[in-house]
Amino acid sequence: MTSIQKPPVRHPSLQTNALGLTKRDYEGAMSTLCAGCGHDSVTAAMVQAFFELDIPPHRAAKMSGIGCSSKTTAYFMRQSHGFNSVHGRMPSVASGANAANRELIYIGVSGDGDSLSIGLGQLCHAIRRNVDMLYVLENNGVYGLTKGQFSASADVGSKSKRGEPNVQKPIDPVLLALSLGATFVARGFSGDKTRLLPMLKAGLRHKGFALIDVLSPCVSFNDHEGSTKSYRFTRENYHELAPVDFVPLQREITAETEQGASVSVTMHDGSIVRFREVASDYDPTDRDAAYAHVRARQEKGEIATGLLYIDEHSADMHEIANTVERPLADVPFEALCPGREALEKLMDEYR
Amino acid sequence: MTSIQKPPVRHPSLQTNALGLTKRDYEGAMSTLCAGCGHDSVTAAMVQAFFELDIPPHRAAKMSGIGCSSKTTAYFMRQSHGFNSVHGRMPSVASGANAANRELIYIGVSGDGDSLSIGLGQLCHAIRRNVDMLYVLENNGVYGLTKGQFSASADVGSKSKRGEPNVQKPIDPVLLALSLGATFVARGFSGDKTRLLPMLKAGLRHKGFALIDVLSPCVSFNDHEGSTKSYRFTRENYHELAPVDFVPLQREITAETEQGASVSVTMHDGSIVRFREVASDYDPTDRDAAYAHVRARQEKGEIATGLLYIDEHSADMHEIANTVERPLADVPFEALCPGREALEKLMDEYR
Amino acid sequence: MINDFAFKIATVNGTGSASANGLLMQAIYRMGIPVSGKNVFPSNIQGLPTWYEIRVSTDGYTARPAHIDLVVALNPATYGKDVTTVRRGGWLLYDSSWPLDHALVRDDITILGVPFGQLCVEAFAGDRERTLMRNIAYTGALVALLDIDMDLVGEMVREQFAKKRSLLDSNFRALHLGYDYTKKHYPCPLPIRLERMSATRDQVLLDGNTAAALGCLYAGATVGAWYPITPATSLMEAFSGFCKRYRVDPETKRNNYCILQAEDELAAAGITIGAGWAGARAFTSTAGPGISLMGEFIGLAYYTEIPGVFFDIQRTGPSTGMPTRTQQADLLSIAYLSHGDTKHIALFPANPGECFTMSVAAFDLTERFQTPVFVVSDLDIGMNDWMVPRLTWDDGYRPDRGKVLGAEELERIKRFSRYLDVDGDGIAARSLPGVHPKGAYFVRGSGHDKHAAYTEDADEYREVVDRLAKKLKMAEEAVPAPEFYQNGENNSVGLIALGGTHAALLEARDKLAADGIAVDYLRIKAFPFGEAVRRFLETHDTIFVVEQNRDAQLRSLLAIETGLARDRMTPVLDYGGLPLSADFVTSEVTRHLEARVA
Amino acid sequence: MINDFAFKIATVNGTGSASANGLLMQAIYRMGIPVSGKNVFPSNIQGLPTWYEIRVSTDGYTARPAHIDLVVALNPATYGKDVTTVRRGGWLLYDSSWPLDHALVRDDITILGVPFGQLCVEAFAGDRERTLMRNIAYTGALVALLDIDMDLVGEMVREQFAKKRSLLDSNFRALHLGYDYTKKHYPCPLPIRLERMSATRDQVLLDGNTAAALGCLYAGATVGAWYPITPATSLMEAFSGFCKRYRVDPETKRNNYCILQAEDELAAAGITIGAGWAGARAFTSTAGPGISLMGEFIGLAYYTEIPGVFFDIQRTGPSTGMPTRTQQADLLSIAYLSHGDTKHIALFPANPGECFTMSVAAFDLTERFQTPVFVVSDLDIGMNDWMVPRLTWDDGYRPDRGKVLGAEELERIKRFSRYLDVDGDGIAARSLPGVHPKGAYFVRGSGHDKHAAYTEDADEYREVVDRLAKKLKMAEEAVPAPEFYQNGENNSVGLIALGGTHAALLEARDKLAADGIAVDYLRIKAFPFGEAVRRFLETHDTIFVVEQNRDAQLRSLLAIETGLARDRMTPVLDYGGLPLSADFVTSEVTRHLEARVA
Ligand SMILES: Cc1ncc(C[n+]2csc(CCOP(=O)(O)OP(=O)(O)O)c2C)c(N)n1
Ligand SMILES: Cc1ncc(C[n+]2csc(CCOP(=O)(O)OP(=O)(O)O)c2C)c(N)n1
Ligand code: SF4
Ligand code: SF4
Ligand SMILES: [Mg+2]
Ligand SMILES: [Mg+2]
Repeated sequence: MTSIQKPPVRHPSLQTNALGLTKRDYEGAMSTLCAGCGHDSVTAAMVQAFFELDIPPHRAAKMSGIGCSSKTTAYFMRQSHGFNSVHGRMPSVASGANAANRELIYIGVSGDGDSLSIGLGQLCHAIRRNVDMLYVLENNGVYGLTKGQFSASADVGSKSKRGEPNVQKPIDPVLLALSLGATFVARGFSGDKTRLLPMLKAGLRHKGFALIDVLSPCVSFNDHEGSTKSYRFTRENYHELAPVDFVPLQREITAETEQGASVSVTMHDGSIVRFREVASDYDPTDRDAAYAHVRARQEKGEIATGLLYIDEHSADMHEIANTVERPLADVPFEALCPGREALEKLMDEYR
Repeated sequence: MTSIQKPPVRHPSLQTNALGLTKRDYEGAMSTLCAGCGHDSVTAAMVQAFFELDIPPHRAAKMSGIGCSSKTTAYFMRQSHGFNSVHGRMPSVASGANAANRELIYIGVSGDGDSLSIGLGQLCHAIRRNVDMLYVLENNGVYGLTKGQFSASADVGSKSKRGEPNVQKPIDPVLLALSLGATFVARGFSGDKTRLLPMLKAGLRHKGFALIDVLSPCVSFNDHEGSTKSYRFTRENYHELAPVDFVPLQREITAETEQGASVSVTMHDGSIVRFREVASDYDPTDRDAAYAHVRARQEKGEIATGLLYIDEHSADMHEIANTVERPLADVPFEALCPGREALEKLMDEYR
Repeated sequence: MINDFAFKIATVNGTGSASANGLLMQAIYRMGIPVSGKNVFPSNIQGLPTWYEIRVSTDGYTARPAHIDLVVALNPATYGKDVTTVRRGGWLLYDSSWPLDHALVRDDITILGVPFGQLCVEAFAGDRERTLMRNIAYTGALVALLDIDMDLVGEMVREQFAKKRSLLDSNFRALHLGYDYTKKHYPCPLPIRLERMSATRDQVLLDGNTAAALGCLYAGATVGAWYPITPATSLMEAFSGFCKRYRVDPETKRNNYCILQAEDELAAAGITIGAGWAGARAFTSTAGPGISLMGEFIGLAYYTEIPGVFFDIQRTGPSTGMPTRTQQADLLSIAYLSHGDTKHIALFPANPGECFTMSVAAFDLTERFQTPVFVVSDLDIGMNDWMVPRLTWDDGYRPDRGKVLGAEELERIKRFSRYLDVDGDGIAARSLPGVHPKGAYFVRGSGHDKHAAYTEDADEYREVVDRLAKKLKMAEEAVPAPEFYQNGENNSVGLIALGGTHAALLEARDKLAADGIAVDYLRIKAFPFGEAVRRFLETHDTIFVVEQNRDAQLRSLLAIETGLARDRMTPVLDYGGLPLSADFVTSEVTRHLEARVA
Repeated sequence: MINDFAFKIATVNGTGSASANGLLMQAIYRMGIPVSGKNVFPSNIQGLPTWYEIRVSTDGYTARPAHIDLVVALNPATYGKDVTTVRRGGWLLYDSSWPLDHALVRDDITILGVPFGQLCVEAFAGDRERTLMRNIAYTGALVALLDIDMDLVGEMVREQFAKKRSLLDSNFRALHLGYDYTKKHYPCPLPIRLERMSATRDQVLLDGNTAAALGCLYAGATVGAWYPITPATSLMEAFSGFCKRYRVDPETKRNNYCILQAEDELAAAGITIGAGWAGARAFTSTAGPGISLMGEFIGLAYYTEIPGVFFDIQRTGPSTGMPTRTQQADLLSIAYLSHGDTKHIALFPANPGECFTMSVAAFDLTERFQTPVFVVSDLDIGMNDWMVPRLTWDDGYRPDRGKVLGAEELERIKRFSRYLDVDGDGIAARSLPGVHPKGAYFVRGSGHDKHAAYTEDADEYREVVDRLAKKLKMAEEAVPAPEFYQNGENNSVGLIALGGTHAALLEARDKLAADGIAVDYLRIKAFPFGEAVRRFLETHDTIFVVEQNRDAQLRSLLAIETGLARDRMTPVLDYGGLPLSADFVTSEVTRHLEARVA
C-alpha cells in the first residue's frame, strides 16, 4: 500500500539520510507559538530524530490533543498525516489508528493539561494497553493556550505570573507511569536537546508505549521568577540520571570504546541504548529502582531526568490482541467475510 | 441547621451507642445483591463502623457511582442521604457536595470498574484535591453488574468464568494512590471483617481523602478456580501488614498494655491508630516504604493488605481553598451579597 | 384459541428460569407455530422479579400481547400484581407446595396448583439443583396444559445436555414430575393449546444484537471498541464470539480483528474514529448514557469527516433510567448530537433481520459519506429472541469504501485537497495515512478550509460547513427508503413509526381494518428523511406518529426536517419501558378519531 | 459624519495593541459618545493577525458596522485583505517607516502614512518597548485625525501608569510622536471626527463575562467549578477576582466561597450538581465542547431534580471549531441535552447588562424548578466591552430557594416523599442532606417512584417523568418573557431573534422602517417558550428568524415547541463567526420580501 518516493534534486550542501532526504523534508508548517516557547525546541529535536532514524515521513502518524503543545504536530514532518483530535482524548484515537494500521510509526504530542487533567484516564489506559507509540508530554506546568492557569503538574508553591502560589499537589507523569507498569519512561528538558534527542530515538524504537515527559517552559505564562517550571529553575534543578547514546542496529557500534563504564539495554529491534557514566548500581530495567530514584531526587527538590526505565519484554497492544502482522486496514475483504455458505450453516444453529 | 433526634424506645436487649442508637438504626434497605457477594460483608462492616463511631446517620452522606458495589450505599444507614450518581463520576459529585457542606461525613463506595476504568481520572483528581472523605473501592476484578467482564484490576492470567485468561496488566489502586501522594491508603478484604473494621473507622476519622481498596469477591462471576480475586485465592495470598486498633479520642486507651511492640499514629482529631506486631522498621507515615512494601509483596505474588500509609499533615480541599468553617450552604445571604452601594462604587471602575 | 394465546411466567432472576423459558419458546417454534417471547428482567444479577411472556399467533403476529391467558405465578413477591394480569376467564398456575395465597384468589379465573417445590424436594438433593429443576418441572406442566410436543421437548433437552449425563437425567425427571402430576390432576390440554403448523420452516430465532454482530462480521469490520453497558453488551460479545470462529487466520492462528474493551465510552468513540481514519471498518456499541458521553467525539468525526458506525441499543432514559427496559428516546439526541451545527445519519432496524442488513448498510454509508452513522436499535430488538427469516448473504457484495485515493492516484494528482468537492456531490475524496506523501494532510477539529489548512476566515469556514450540509442532504435519498403499507385506495389516515414497534403497527393496521378503519402506514427506516416521507405526510390528512418516548421525538424530527406543522401529527406515545402492543395503538387511534368526529 | 463612523485597527496579537485599542474606545466613551468595540482575535497567544473594530454612533447603535471608514493597517500579513474593507472614499493609515506596499494601493481611498516604527526606533530603546510604544503612537495619530480629546487621553494614561513613572513618560512621548507628526503632515481632523456628547453618563463599558460573574456574586453563588476554555474562562476568573474582594470574611480572613478548577468539564458539572444537591448555589461556565461533555451529567440533574447553573459562552462550532469566533449554534444541543426524554430551561442574555440580571434569575429558576438552568451567552457578548446602563441592585432581593424543607417542617411531617407533587405545580419539595433524619432519601439516576424508591414499574416510572414534563411546562411562563417591539399598528412582518444579535435587530428595524418597511420584532429571552411567543408567531404572516448558525436552530425549536410550520418562518442566517451587522438583516429581509412580491 506504501509507495517509494524518489528523492527530488536539492542543494548538494544539504546532508541527506539513508532515504536521500534532507532535514528540510522533515520540517513542517511555520510555528505559530510564542517566540522562545519550549515546545518549538522539542519540535526541532523531533525533526532531527526522525531524520536521523531514516523514517519515511509519510509512514509516520502524528497524533495530538488540544493545546499549544498539541499544535506542534503541524510544525514537523509536513509529509506525515497529522491528527489534532479533541482535548485530552488523543490516546484513544491513537489506539484506534494503531489497531487499524500497526505498521505506521505513531508519535503523540500532548501537554500537561491535555494529559494530566482532562486526559489523565486515557493516558493511564493507553499505558496499560501498551500501545506501540512514542508519547511526548510537553510539560510547562500551565495551560498555555488558555492563558496560563496552573495545570496538574504545577508544583506546590510555584508562583503564577500574577504572583499567586499553586496550592495543589502536582501529578508527576513519570511516577504515575512507573506505578502503572509503563514499559518506557523518560524525562527530558526542551533546553537540553543533545540529551533529549537520543531519548526520542529510543522512544521511537521502543516496542510499546514510550512516555517522555519533556519539561518545556512556557515563556508567556510560566517562565518568571518564582516558577518551578521556568528555564532558569529547570536548568538549575534538573538532575540527569545519565546521558544515553542510541545506537541503531544498522550502524555498527563505533562509539564502543569512547567512554568508560556503561550500562546498555538492547531494544526489541536490536538497536542499543547505552547509558554513560551511570551509577554502576543503577539498573534501567528495574522499575522499582527507577521509582525510588525519582522520588529521592524529588525529596531533594530536584527533578530526575533521563531515560529512567525500559522494559522491552512486555507485550504491546497487538501482541496482547494476537492480531495479524499485516495492518487490519489492508486485510482483503475475502479474508474477512465468511460468505454465504457459512451463514447458511450458522443459521441452523438458531432453530 | 441540624436537629437533635430523640432515641425512640426500643427492645432493651439491643446494645446502644453514645447516641442511644442501636445497630439497627445504621442498617439500610434489603440488599439485592447475590447471596454471598463480598460487597454485602463490606456493608455490614460499614454499619458496624458508623455505629461504633457514634455518628448520627443523617450527618453522613453516602456517595456512589454505578455498579453492584455502588448500589450498596442503599443497604446501610437508611437515615442518611444517599447519592447514586453516574458511572465513574462520583468523586466530582462528592467534591461538590463537600465544597457546599464540609460538616457532613462523606463516604464514597465504588467498584473497580467504576473507579479504575471510566472513573480513573476523577479518582486521581479527588486524591489530588484531598477531598475529606472515606473512599471504599470494592474490588472484585470484574464488572459485576454487567455480568463479569474483566476490569482494570484483573491480574494477568486470572481466568474468566468461561476460562479465558486476562491479558492486560492490572492497575493497583494502592500503588496509584501512593504515587499520587494520597494521604491515607489501605487495603482490606471483605472476608476479614475484624481487620477491615478499624481501617474503616480510621478512614472515617482521617482528615482528607482516605482510600481503602477492599478485595470483595464476586460470587457470580469471579469466584471460581483460576481467578485471582476469588475468596479462596485472596484468603491464601493476602498478606496483612499488621492488624491495627483504632482508638477514638473519647475512649481512654485501655488496650495499651494488651500487646507488645506497636507503632502508633495520632490522627488529626486526636484518636489513635495503633499497629500491632508491625515489623519495627515499618513506618506507616513513610510513603516510599509503603510503596516498596506493596511492590515487594506483589513480586512475591502476594497481596499486601493493611493500613499502609497515613499522612495527617497535608491540607484537605477546604484548607487549600481556605474556606470558612461553617458550611457554605449555611452562610446567610447577607454575608454573600455585597449589596447596592458596593455595586454603585464598583460601576465607577467601568467608565 | 388453538395457537392463538399468550402466557407469562413470573419467577425470580438468577434461578435458571431463563433457560427453561427459552426451552418452551423454542419447542413451540419447532412445532412450526409462530411464536414470540419477551423477557422482562430486573437490573440486577440475582433475586429480583422477572417475567417471560410468550405469545403464539397463527397469523404470525409477534408484538406484545394485549392480554395474558395463562400466568405461571412462582414469585410470591409479585403474586398480587401477576394475578391481575390474567384475562377474565383465563388460568393461573401456581406452586401448591404452599397453601394458596390470598393474593392469588380471583373468582373469574381458573386456578391450577402443582406442588413444584415439593415434588423437587422429594426428587432432588441440594438447594441449587432443587431450584433449577423446579423450572423444568413447570415446563413439564406447561407441556401438558398447552399440549406442547413432549418428544420434541425431550429431544431438545437431550441436545442441550448431550455432554452432561447426570443433568440430562435429572432434567428428564423434573420434566415428567411436572408433566405427570398435571396430566393426573387436571383435564389436559386446556382450551388454549397448540397444534403443529409449518409456519416457521424458513425462520430462525435470533436476537438483534447477535444479528448486528453478524452484520459487522460480514461487512468486514475489523476494529471493535466498546465499554460494557446493558443492553448493548451482548452485541460486542457476540461479535467477539463470531470473530474467534471466523476470523482467525488458518495458517498463523492470528486474529484478523482487534476488539478493544475501552476504559469508557469516550475512549470507545475515540478508538472507533482513530481506526476509521486509519482505514479500518470500525464500530462501537453502547446505550443512551454512552451516546451522551460520545457527544464531543461525534462532533469531531462529523466536522473532520471520519467514518465510524455507532450502535445505540436504546433503553429507558433519562440518565441511568431503567437499564433493562426498552424505549425509543434517544432519537433527538442522536439526530443532532454534539454542540454546533451537526446532523447525523441514523438507521432504524425493526427486527433482528434488519439489524443484520442495516449493520452492513451502515458501514457502506459511513465510508461513502465519511460521517458517523448510527444504528439505532433497542433492548426489545437487541436482547429478545425474535422469529425472523433466515439471514442470507450475497457473495457478490463488495464494501463501498467511498472515495479513497490510492497511492497511484495520489502520485498522479498535482495537489491533494482533502475537503475539496470536485464532482459536486458534497463528498470530498480522502487519503489514508501511510499510503503516499502527497496524501498527507492534517486532520483538525478546529476551523479548516477546503485544503484542510487551519483557518479563522469566515468564508473559508463557511465553504466547508456548507458542503457538510449539502452532503447530509445528499444522504437523504441514499439511506434505506421508508416502507409504505397501503391499504386500498387513497386513505386519509396515515400511521408513521420506526424501529421495533413495527410488529405492533402491522397488527394494529389489520385490527383497525377489521374495525372498518383503513389506514396507510409508513415505516421510516432512516434519518435524514427523504422525499417519500414528505410525500406521505402531505398526502394524508390525519397522521398518527407512534413512538416509544414521552416527548414525541420522532414527531419533532418530522416537523423540523419535513416542515409539516407539528399539530398535523397526532402523537401516540408508549414509554413505560415495555414493548409496544397493537391494542395500545388501535385504542389510541380510535379514541382520537372518535374525538375528532365528536 | 460627526460621531457616526467606524474604524478598524489591524495588528498582530501579543504586541500590546489590545490596551491601546481599549484606550481609544474608552476615550471616546468618556467624551460622551456612544461607542462599541469588537475584538477579532486569533486562537493563539502571539504573532497572528488580530483586528479591533470601533464604531461610534450618535443614535447609539452598537452592532457591527456595515462598512469601515478608516483602516489602520499595521500588519503586512493582512494588508491585502484589510485595504479592501475600507469603504470607497474612506481612509487608510499605514506605517510609512517602510515604502508603501503595493497591496495597500487603492485609488478610491485616501492613504495616510505615518512612520510609527521609525519614530519609535528613534525615541525608544529595546525591541519590546519600541513595539509597545508603536501602539501608543498610532493612538496619538488617531487622536489627531479623529479629534479625540487629547487632555482626556492624557488623563487616562496618567491614571493607568500612576504607579509606573517611567512607563508614564514613554507613553506620553509616544502619544505625542504620533499626534504631532500627524497634525504636522495632514489636515486634521478628518471629515469623520468626534464631538463631545453626553450620551454615556449613565453607562458603563462592561463585558458580559464580568457582568455574569457579578450576577453570580450577587445571587449568592458560593461554589464555582470550571475547566478553562475560551471564551468562558474570563467568567470564572472574574468571579474569582470579585470573591477575593467581596467574599473574604473580615474576621477570620477565610473565604465565603469555594472555586474548584476541575480536571475537565465532566467533573465541573459533577461538582456543580453535588454542591447544588448539598444546598449551595453552584455554577460552572464553559463553551460548546464542554456542553457536549456534560451531556450525561445534565441528564442526571434533570431526572434527579438537582439545581445548578450552567453558562455556555458560545463560540463557533462544530467540534473545536473557531474558538475565538462567535456563533449561536448550541441552541438545539442545550434545549434537549442528554439521552432520553429531557428538556432544559435556558436564558438568552442580549448584552452584558442582561448577563448580570439573568445570572441572578438563573439561580432563582434553578432552585425553584429544581432542574439545571443554562445561561446561553456568546463570545461577542462575553468578551467584548459593551456600553450598557450602569448595573443596579435592589437590596430587597432575597434568593428564591424554592421548596426546601427545613428541620422543623421535616420533624412535623409523617413521611417525606421527595418526588411527590403535593400542590399540583409539578414541583416536589426537596430536603438537604444533614438537616434531619426524616429528610433522608436516596438520589438515583435510575428509575424511581414518587417516594424516591427504586422502581422498574412502568406506571411508577411514568408518574415521575410525566411530572417532570409538567414542571417544564410550568416554567414557560416563569422564565423571562420575550420583548415585543411593535412598529405602529398590526404589521404583517415580524422578526424573531435572541441573544447578542439584538443590537443589530434594533438597528435593522429602524433601517427597514426608514425604507418604508414596518416590521414588528420579538426578542426571545428564554426557553421553553411561552404564550407570548406563540401569539406573535400566529399574528404575523411573514416571519423572519434571525440567528447565528447554519441550521436555523432557533427556527427548529420554534417549530417543535410552538407548532408553527417550519416554512412559515424564513431563516436569516449569519454564521461566519463575526458579530451580526444590521445591514445583513435588512438586505436579507428585503431580498426575501421582494422575491415574494415578484
Ligand atoms: C473539552 C475542552 N475543554 C477545554 C478546552 C480549552 N483548552 C484548550 S487547550 C487547553 C489546555 C492546554 O494545556 P496543555 O495541554 O498543558 O497545553 P499547553 O498549551 O500548555 O502546551 C484547554 C483547557 C478545549 N479545547 N476543549
Ligand atoms: C456511562 C455508563 N457506561 C456503562 C454503564 C454500565 N455499567 C453499569 S455498572 C458497570 C461496571 C460496574 O463494575 P464495578 O464498578 O466493578 O462494580 P461491580 O458491579 O463489579 O461491583 C458498567 C460498565 C453505565 N451504567 N454507565
Ligand atoms: S503560550 Fe506558552 S506554551 Fe503557548 S506558545 Fe506561548 S509560550 Fe508556548
Ligand atoms: S454480580 Fe457479583 S458483584 Fe454483583 S452482586 Fe452478584 S456477586 Fe456481587
Ligand atoms: Mg501545559
Ligand atoms: Mg467490580
